[in-house]
Amino acid sequence: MTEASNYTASELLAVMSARLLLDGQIVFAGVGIPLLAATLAQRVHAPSLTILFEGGVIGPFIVPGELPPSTNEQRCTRKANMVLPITDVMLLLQRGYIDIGFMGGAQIDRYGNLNSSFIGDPEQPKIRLPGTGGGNDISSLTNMIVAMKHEKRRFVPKVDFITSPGFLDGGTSRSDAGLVSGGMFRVVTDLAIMGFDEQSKEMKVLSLHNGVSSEQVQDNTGFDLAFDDTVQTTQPPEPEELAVVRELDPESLYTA
Amino acid sequence: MTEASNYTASELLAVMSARLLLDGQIVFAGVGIPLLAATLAQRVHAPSLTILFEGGVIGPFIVPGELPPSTNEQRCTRKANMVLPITDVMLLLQRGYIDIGFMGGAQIDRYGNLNSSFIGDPEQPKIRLPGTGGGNDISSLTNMIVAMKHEKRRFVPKVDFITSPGFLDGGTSRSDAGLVSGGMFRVVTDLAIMGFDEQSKEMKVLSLHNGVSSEQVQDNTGFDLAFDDTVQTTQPPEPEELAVVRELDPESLYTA
Amino acid sequence: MSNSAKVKPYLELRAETQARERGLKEKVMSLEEAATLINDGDHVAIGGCTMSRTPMAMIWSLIRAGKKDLIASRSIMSSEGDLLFASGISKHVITSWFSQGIVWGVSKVMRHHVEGGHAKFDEWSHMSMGLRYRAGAMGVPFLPSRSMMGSDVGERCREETRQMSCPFTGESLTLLPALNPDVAIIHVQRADAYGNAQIDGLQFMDPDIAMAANKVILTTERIIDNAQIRRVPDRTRIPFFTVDAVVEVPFGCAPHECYGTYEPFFDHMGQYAKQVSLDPVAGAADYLRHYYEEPATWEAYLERVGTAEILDASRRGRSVYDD
Amino acid sequence: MSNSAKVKPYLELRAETQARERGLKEKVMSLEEAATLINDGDHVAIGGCTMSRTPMAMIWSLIRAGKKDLIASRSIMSSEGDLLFASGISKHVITSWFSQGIVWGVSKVMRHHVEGGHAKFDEWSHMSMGLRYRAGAMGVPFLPSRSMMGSDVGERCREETRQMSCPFTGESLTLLPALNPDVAIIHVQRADAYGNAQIDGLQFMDPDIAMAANKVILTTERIIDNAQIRRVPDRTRIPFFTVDAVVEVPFGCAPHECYGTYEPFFDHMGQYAKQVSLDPVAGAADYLRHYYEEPATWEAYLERVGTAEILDASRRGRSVYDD
Repeated sequence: MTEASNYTASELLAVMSARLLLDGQIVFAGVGIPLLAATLAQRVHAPSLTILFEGGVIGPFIVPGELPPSTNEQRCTRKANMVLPITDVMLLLQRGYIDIGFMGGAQIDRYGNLNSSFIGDPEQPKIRLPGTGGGNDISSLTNMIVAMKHEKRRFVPKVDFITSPGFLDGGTSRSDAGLVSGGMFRVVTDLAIMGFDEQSKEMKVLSLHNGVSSEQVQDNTGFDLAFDDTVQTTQPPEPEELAVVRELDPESLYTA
Repeated sequence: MTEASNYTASELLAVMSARLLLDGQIVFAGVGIPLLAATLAQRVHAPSLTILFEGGVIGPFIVPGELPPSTNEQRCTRKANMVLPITDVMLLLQRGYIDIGFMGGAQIDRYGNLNSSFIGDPEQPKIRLPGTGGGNDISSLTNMIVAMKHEKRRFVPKVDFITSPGFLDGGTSRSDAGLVSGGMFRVVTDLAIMGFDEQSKEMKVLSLHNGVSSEQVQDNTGFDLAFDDTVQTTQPPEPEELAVVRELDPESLYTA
Repeated sequence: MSNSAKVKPYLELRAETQARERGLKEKVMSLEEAATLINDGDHVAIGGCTMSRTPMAMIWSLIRAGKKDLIASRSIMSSEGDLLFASGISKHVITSWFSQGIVWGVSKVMRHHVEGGHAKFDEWSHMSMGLRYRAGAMGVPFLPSRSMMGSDVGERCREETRQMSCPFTGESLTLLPALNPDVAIIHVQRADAYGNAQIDGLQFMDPDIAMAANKVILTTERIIDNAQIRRVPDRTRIPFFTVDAVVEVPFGCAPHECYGTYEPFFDHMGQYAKQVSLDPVAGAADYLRHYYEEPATWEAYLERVGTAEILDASRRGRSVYDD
Repeated sequence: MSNSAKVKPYLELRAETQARERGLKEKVMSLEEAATLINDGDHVAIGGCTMSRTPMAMIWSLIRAGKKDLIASRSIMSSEGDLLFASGISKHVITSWFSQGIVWGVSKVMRHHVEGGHAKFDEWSHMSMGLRYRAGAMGVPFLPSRSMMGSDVGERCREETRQMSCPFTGESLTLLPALNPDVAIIHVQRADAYGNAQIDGLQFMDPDIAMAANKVILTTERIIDNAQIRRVPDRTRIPFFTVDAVVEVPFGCAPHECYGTYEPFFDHMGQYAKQVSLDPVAGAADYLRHYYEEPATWEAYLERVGTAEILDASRRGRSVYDD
């Protein structure tokens, strides 16, 4: 927990992301913050929001305290409306049924490209990361929300490797490459909420969390950030929101 | 029934076709004679033969007296090993799991092409027939046995319309058209059993049923038939074989 | 109006899908209300195959509503195809096989309409129909196939297909264009109020059709509680967010069959075949009048079909669960 | 030896399939016998995903048998991937994600082998893995897709994929080459002696993998009578004729989970992660010695894993059926 607040950075991430989700949407969610946020949204303001998991699950019910260790185990299926093969749940993205893809990120750049494959030269990597999983598909085929910690080493001018495409080199380069729909919608961090410029597709700050300054955000970012003409200030987490997050993750597996 | 025998032409067809099926084979069967023949083969000499139906059925058990009206109703599924979507059962043909496709025929030509679409000019048809169903797929993707009545109007030099490809124009024309595997294997009629010349792909008589002459077969065929160098004579149906056919189809729905 | 021969551009397909209501909402309505979801000129894909799980009550409702210029597609058409032509609601079908059933011979109604040039019957191979719906379900413009080459079936569809030399193997392939129907009408054994459907036994092409279409109308033998669906989520075959209407219609396939519930009403089917064989025009008109126009409800329709037939079909239908 | 980067020519694929025994025959055998069906250099596709329905007993048996140069593919690799590398039976995996699980961070064993150049990790997107197996299952050389474009994931696989402008719509598509593994190893809840398998809950890519492969080894929690299969044929997910071996192995996924039967053995997994984090070479070698080399049977392996863990994982596993 930060000194000035009664919540952790991860709890803040979960709450702020949850508020971006709308009732009736279908959300393809990763485990961790995305799942917590989607479940929080269902409980607070979006009762008919539907969660999908990569392992092949449509509309499950998450049992508090029994969060799944990945999107591919039986805990993901509790009271689901449907389970189906992995390939078929991924194809729902391609068919266009999904509103939002929602994941965490290890490294992101100015154009919203994500790297979860290599740190350093991919041919002689300093670190071989686990890879794309469904990330490449989700970010190729729908609108994305990414929730991650705001650190300079994570917000880089250009990612070492584009695992999950954002807007590639900006402008029309994403659709030129064949990715005609979807794209990065929001990046939610413990400091701010970012969107992307409609033309240049560069990341820009839309709102700052309570008590966070523009300078603080820029200092934690490895490239020059644009700021929206009317940067808002987000409302801090409500007690009700924090209570739901803590009920879901009582051992703070994902929110420590 | 013919005067000289104690069985009908259709019963003869069923028995003669059944004998062509080998133990362990997987047979994609139509209803009617093909199904009767495949079930007969299972009971007599091919206990591990597997029947597949186009409606999406693997390895069913046919209840005597409850023959299915098409390959697509629940009667096809009795005690089946698996039921699956139509597209997926058809794809088994493409994947190469099937040994034999086995159907009836309305009109066939010298190269084993079948017509079940149009009689007369397809643009101004005298008769619009029901069409291909899976016939085009089955005959494109596996080895075929066709069981049909031997009549001049059915054995024509060139079919009005190729619904189910045999060897097209003979020679290498089938594989030239992209159909690199499968092809017509045997045509079984109430008079004879025909195969196809290895080079020219023309139909040729391999064996005559008991009491049938070469002339009789030629007279009932609308084109000049080739005869194998060593034309055999088939053994007439055994009482055991006829008994099974009659148990399966006690009302002679398909064997009258 | 739909152009069934044209593959829908991806951005258009997505825009239509994104515009749909996809939240977990109840959508139970009557046959009459469901019929209003279908527009004249729509491409309507029909679930089931031949005489099995045909959404006959929904077709009954569409004929009564006097729809016009529907393009109807199905894996295999049986007597419901006759009625589409005879009622005039469709003059264009896309299917792989069209006749009531092998035992009744070639459909005289189909022959009358097609041979007379009154209606169009586009013939595709059965696997090709399936792959076209599947391409539509997957959100790709085509699927490759090794069938429908060399034959005249392929030739007649040549304008709508493409031939390709495989860039990996050099092999010849047919590319089958995606079908994304405007509406799918599908009958199932059980569904909840949101549209989660369980289909017992033969699935035919229904899950793909539901996923490919831009609207889905489900008719169902029974509406069950969502909690029942959630107990066995691996038995759900159609997810709620593809579905726009759920209509409870017991015996909604009569006189066709519904797997595990009733077999075809063979006597009724035989009488129908006889009637239209004698005169495909007057016979079909008479049938439509007696069974489709005069009864005011599906229950009244079933009353005319008769209790004896219902009981007999039910007894046979349940036999699939005999051991 | 297999070349996983090459699409198998159709005639070769068919000839291999046609040469297989496909009749309804019993094929029950031991883990040791099943291991003899796999040749050095084979491409082995592994069923399940991450920590779920991993055919761990079969992998145990392959490591004990000292296989060489296997190419291993899977939707997502977890700790079984570590063991393939650490034991040396495979130096080449094809998958979309490779680490024990998010909660344990990046696999130190994978990092050691890949960063050190000792082994190869080909990365494809998750949907692409699925479509590659599905193409193999369908008997086509590729499937088209709208993913893996623009990104570096796509670029790295560019030699193995093809780009295409759709002949119907002009849209850009990626063509994903079919994967037809030499062998698939799959664990299921129930199968009969012929190889008809029922899979409860999450199917992952297993039905496609089974259909795509040239041999299938099934391990199963229980062997059931064929009559049980025939009572509910719509629950069969893998048909007998694709299957070459059926091995009954209770707890055959331990320490991973088997849907509805047991959850992951979390304590064991945590201890493993800790051990290999400290030293990915010695830690893994020690683990292999203790759990893979010394126990002579799978039962002896389970004994070392421990009763307390088995009971705990079972209790949690059955909870999926709580209402």
